[in-house]
Amino acid sequence: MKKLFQNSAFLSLLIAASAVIFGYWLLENPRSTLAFLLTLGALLAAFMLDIPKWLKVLVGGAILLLVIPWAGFKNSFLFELGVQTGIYAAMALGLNVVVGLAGLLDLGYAAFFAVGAYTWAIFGSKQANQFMPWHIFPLPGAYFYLFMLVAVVMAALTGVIIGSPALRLRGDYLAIVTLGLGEMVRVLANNLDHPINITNGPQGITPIQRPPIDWFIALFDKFGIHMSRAEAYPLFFYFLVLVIIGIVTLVNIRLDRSRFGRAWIAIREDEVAARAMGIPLLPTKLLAFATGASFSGAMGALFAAKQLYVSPESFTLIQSIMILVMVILGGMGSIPGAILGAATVTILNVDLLKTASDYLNDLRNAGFVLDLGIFKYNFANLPNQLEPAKYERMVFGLIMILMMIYRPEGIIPERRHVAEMKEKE
Amino acid sequence: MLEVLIQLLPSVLLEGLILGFVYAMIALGYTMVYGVLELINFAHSEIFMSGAVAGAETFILLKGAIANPFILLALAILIGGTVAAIVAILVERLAYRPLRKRGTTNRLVPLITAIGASFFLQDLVRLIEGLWHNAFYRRYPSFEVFEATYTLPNLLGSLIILLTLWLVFWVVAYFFYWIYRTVTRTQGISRKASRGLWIAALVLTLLSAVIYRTTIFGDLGLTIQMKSILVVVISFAMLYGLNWLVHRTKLGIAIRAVAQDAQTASLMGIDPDVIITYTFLIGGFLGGVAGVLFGLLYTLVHPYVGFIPGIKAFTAAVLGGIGNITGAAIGGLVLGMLEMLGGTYLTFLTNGAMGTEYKDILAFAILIFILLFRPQGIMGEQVGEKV
Amino acid sequence: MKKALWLAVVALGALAFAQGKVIKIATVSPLSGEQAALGEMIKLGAQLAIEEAQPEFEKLGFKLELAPQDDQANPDVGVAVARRLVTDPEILAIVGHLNTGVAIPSSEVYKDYQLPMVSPANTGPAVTDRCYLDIDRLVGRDDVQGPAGATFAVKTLGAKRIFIIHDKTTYGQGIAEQFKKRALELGAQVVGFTGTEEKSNFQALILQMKAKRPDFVYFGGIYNQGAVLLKQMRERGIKATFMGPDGLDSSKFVEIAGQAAKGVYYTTVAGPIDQYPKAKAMAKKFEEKFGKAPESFAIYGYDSANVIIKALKNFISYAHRAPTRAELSMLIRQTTLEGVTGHVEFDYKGDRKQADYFVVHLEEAKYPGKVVKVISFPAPATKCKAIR
Amino acid sequence: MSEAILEVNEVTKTFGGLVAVNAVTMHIEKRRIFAVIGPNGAGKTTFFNLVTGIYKPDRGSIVFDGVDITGRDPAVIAGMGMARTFQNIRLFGSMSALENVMVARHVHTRTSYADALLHTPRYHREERKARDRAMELLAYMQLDHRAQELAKNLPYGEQRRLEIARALALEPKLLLLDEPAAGMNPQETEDLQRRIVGIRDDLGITIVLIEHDMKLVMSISERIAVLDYGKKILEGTPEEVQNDPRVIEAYLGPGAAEGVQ
Amino acid sequence: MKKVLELKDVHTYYGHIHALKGINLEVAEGEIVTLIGANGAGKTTTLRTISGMIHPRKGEVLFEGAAVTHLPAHQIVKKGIGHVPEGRRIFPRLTVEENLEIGAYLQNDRQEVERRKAEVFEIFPRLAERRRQLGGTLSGGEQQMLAIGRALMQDPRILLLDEPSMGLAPVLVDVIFETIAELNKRGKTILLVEQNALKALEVAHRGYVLQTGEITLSGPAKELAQNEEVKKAYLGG
Repeated sequence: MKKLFQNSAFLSLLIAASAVIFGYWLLENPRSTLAFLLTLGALLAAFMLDIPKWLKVLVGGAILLLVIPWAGFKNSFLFELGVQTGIYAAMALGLNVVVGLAGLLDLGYAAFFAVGAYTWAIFGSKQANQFMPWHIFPLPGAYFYLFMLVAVVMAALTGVIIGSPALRLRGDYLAIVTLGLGEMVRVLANNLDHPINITNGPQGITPIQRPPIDWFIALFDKFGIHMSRAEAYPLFFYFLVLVIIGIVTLVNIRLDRSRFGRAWIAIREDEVAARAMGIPLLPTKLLAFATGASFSGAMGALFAAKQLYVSPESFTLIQSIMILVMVILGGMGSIPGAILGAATVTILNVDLLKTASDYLNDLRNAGFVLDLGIFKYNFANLPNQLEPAKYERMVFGLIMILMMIYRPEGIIPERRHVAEMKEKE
Repeated sequence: MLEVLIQLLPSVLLEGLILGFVYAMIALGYTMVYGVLELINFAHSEIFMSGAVAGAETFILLKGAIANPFILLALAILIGGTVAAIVAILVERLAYRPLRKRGTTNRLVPLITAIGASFFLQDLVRLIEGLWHNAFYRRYPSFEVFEATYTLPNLLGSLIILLTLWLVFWVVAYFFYWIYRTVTRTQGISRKASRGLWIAALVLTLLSAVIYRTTIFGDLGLTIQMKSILVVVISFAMLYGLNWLVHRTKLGIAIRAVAQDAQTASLMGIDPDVIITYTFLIGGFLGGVAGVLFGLLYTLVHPYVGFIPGIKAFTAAVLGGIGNITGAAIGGLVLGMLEMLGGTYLTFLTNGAMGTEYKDILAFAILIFILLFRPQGIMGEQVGEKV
Repeated sequence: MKKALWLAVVALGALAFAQGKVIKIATVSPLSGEQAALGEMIKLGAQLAIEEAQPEFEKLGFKLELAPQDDQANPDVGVAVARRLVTDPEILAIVGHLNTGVAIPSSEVYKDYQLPMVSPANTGPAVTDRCYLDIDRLVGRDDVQGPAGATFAVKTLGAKRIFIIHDKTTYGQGIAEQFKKRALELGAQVVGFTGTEEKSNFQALILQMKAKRPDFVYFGGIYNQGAVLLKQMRERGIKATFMGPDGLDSSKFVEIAGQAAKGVYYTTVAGPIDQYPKAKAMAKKFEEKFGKAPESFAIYGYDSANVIIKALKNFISYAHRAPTRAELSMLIRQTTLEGVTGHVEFDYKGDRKQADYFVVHLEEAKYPGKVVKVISFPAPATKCKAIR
Repeated sequence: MSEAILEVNEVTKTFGGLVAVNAVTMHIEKRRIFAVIGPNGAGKTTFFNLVTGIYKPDRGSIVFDGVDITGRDPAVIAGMGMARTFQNIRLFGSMSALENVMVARHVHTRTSYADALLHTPRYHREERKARDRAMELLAYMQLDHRAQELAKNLPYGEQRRLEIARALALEPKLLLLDEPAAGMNPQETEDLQRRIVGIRDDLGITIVLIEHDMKLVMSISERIAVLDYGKKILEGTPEEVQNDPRVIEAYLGPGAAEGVQ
Repeated sequence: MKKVLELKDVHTYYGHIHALKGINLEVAEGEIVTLIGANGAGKTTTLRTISGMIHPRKGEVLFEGAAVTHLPAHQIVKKGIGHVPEGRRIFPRLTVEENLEIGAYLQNDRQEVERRKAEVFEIFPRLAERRRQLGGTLSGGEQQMLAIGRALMQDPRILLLDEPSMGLAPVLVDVIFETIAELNKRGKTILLVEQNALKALEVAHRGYVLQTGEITLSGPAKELAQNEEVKKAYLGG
């Protein structure tokens, strides 16, 4: 039996079959969480197991580009899941550079997300008129793509500004200082409505322009698929995110395999030895920090366009922690790990915990009575407080503790980290 | 405007002092654990919170049964401290010790665990409180005895103002003297010059006392509440007690020995694990008591109440020199006063452009500033990097 | 472990069996965290309305259900919940949210899916100023509530030196600014205007007050912060009159502030139960069912749900099928209801045509206080602010 | 006497009252094998740390290849051509042997950040160059068959060799070896001895080593400096050192000189 | 004579490094046994293995006939093995008196502690003078005295001394060795590790020579002092 599973041909067949079966099931039942998870499971299996590359591409392409968009038409929540997963995956990949590769614990990562989001939000809405002459704002939606680049630059700059003092500090101090600086960015966003109104303070900025998608709708029209704007945007963002994830992953891999990636790992492992090998400490760390920040900045701009509304409340410590959890869960330094971690946490947070809460509510509505003779319980009395969706912090906390104790190298460990984490003096 | 600033000064410093004592007590928990394990125990803010919540529950449960508020307070402190100590020990046992036993060299690992523990505890308390009372907030009841307000003599306020002015003038004078020395490239400071600075500052102080006599010697409205007095007295007693424990008892010496060199300490027959447990117990107890006092002062507590005071207390610990017990206490007091000064005066100084909302940022700014320019803190000693 | 699993399977099976043609109305409000007390009231009010209507719907061949959701008073969570709700075809309408800052981004989602939302609590002008067909609200607006409060403060109470504090949220800052504007127009002096996220230690603000010597303090925000601020102000001997908006309208306010609550004024868009003669019966049922007295937002939650229920009933009895969301949206906008909060009718933006604003005085430290003034005011006819 | 590559002048370093290195002066000529010996705690490793910039000297100056490097950043000094190994091996354990060596090619690789992202021809060229050079060095240290293995999984002797290979990747003019033979068995030590001489002869690199294995020191070094209590008590050829009573005293204790002789 | 301590074929590793390659040694009651050898030969590792700071992968450590091989350090101390570690490792921010008291951590009888303290002060009068001073402010020699005094506070059955003369001026070295002899006269069994071989062999009864983790020579101290191999072990001759 075990041998059978090591047989590549058998595995390929198995995965292809399960991808088809689960994919079909998802198409038939787009609202079934189980079908969705199993489809993703098939995708993951295709990636993880030892099967021919062309099959991996085929299965991945079919699921990501056909099955999920198709099912998404029937249940647009899948797009929401996909886009959120994508946004977080890109950020997790960015944080992966900082934490995973360079070994710098950054607890204020959401700050860069905020910088990116505000960059587009301010200029893609009327907000900029508040402090700029000309009254040409909001800029047309097509500028969005330009501003994604601007957001990248702004976030990287912020990374350098925050990093230059913070990165001089030792590891655990760095954590608490980045936490503080991240909080500072949020407080600034919340307070820069006076004396000059830049961020509109707690009121937030809305509405924000979205990139124009007439061409996108027209494109699908040609294939006989007609969509309204409201239908087209989720699909558009889904594809946009897929493209960005592709780029970001590529950047991650390329950096990892360049002299910069090696320098980061060297610094993470042994600062003294790295310096003795000619690697300048601060510039190299700053580079990691700015790189990570720029990923987050780009996704911030996308977030602003998707959400149409930006307010300081979206950029709190829990966001930073959530992204950290994704990196840890997937495996520090591991690129597929970061994506898997992002998917797991996002799906858990956005869907599974809430689905569980809904089941609880259904139980309550049904008034189901459990009768075990001695013990009788009416589910109608089930307290609200038990809803799992409320306890995301508990879930994250537990994930962090358990992972560190039992599997510090993560679900898909990076080759290099296994060695480091399992070390025993 | 200057008159307003002067007039508020004694009240600001007094409020800062009260707040500072609370910070000092929390800071001790951070500093003790750091001293022994070199770990920033992120979960300490939640240990503080569990103490605060447990104290509130004690008050609420026993309010009907026990009429005397002082006995009630004593019980709340005892129970709040104990609960916090138990939580602290459990965190150590379940989250930190397994890591220590595995012996990872990666410094991020225990830190991430600590953050996880902190988040876990927040929602655990929320779940318990939610199931128990369907409540998020717990309120500390008010008692007339505790709320009673006493007016302090104006003379005391005047004295505080004069002393502060003297100090401020001295700092300013010293600053200019320092620039002068830098420009003229002279080394060291002579005794005579030093005395001269003190006298110059004194003269300036007396001069301003004459100019602003009506303000300084006028009605300063310096009041203090019974509960604030209690907070100061209890925290002072606790800090003093801790000082005694750490310096005069065998356990205290053992704690310090483990903090300095755990391996050698084990050669003395000390089990480091036992000492670490004690450290968490003591730090947790103090944190819990701080939580009860915090609740008494500010009325409402809830599962997320620990975060901000936790960060501030950590700042205080770093300010005083992390790992140093006296330093933590001094750092707490200094931070409390700075925060009150910033929170109150910023509005006046920037004419409303920046206000109280920046006071938390002030704490972070102080933290970063210290870490960059004097990482060993006020009381700490420079430790050479091991290569 | 295994046994528990079996039980769960049985339970779910029972569920599946029980389902018929289901119509769900969702409530979205904070059920956990700092503002749960207000959010809970919205949910319970709507729950009562739905449970009352259930037998009637059963006769029509439908099972009416409540789907309570928790937005944690956080815009991100709110939007995420909204995205889930719109994809559940059984959910036909929303009662929610509590916080304006959450309602604005969430309603963008509802609008895209034409899912009707009836707000029992959002007072921010922007909620309806976008003129979405699917968004209606039962309560008044901050650009009336704030000025109404200011008028009362300056004209009736004679406030001269006013210190304004807000909680740095969309709602709190918004209403504080409306208050400030009117107060200045009426010739009062605003000696301080500041926002704070602080929840425990207000001494820095209180010392500023001591320096500025206000005779009137206005707090734009929610009870959990306001009550603590008030208590500490009184402890430090500041005797200025204290006033706030409907965020203070909760029994918890009095519970937290204790004796300090005595003498406080607040404006509210959801009047106390005793203001509504019809509410008596509802209040009694509510107390029987949930074991606590309904507070203002409960009756607004109740009425919000009832508007939806009435529209649903009308449609079903006429068309013998469940309406689509778009149909329901249109219908709700046209529905009139003699609810427990009075006559409900919406204008072109979705605002209630004639909303009531109350000034309440807590003569004793007891909730609810005495209504000292009722202003009935039509929603201002602001221009629609189109989004694209 | 040929030109000096490293001139250490009156360098002093104290740690909280303890003088670790006390006014040490040393001139090391090009293409020499120079050894620093002394009993435990004599300040040898501190001396290395001062030279490589990890510690800043309290007093004195260090001139490397004609440039004053006192107080410079270690990375800069390394970039100028000074490489070292560590007493307690400090490899990047979770990287492969090849990657370890490639890390030290950092300063010699001219890939810019943009090159790395866009995979320009320059990136490929430089990366290939770095890899080839690293493989060459691994082969030179007879580690090429271990290129893909994680550094920490190598046996001890190979780790020592890998550390030297890594140091050589910096293309140093001066190589500092801190107890390279520690923990090695006699065969390994002999092998090491040949390699050290080889590095000097093949690559023309000046070598300074700290070593306790006197057999090794005496057989390969051309000059030896003896440190005791942070002070240089002697410098000379192996014969001079071996027969100097001060050395015997430093090692075996006062009065030892007569006793043993 | 009764064997106090015995090592049987002890193999200890630091990670990949095979530091001790089958050490056999024994110490009888009342003896001073010295362990000499060059740097890195494994002397300190041997002591650390005995006191439980590192555990051997193979072999046994017997104390008074009972195996203590895998006990944690703090329990081995309880049995009666006192270890003065290399580099003295006194607690720098505890006073001299506190350093001594922590030495007697396991002794709960206050009077007994005072008695031992008095004895230590009698042996090292310098410590009595500086009892209130912080350990870190002492000179090297005083720190060594303190380290020995601290171990004596445990009243150990056997005292392990690791390089007590390291980094000390010659005058002080003499003092330390005199003290060692004095302690032995008072009945203490001592295992002494020294780089200063001749001095050590002067006071010791027996000696072992350690070279790269193996014992190459052993015998009465007087004979070892005359042995050419000893010199070779150090200078590579």
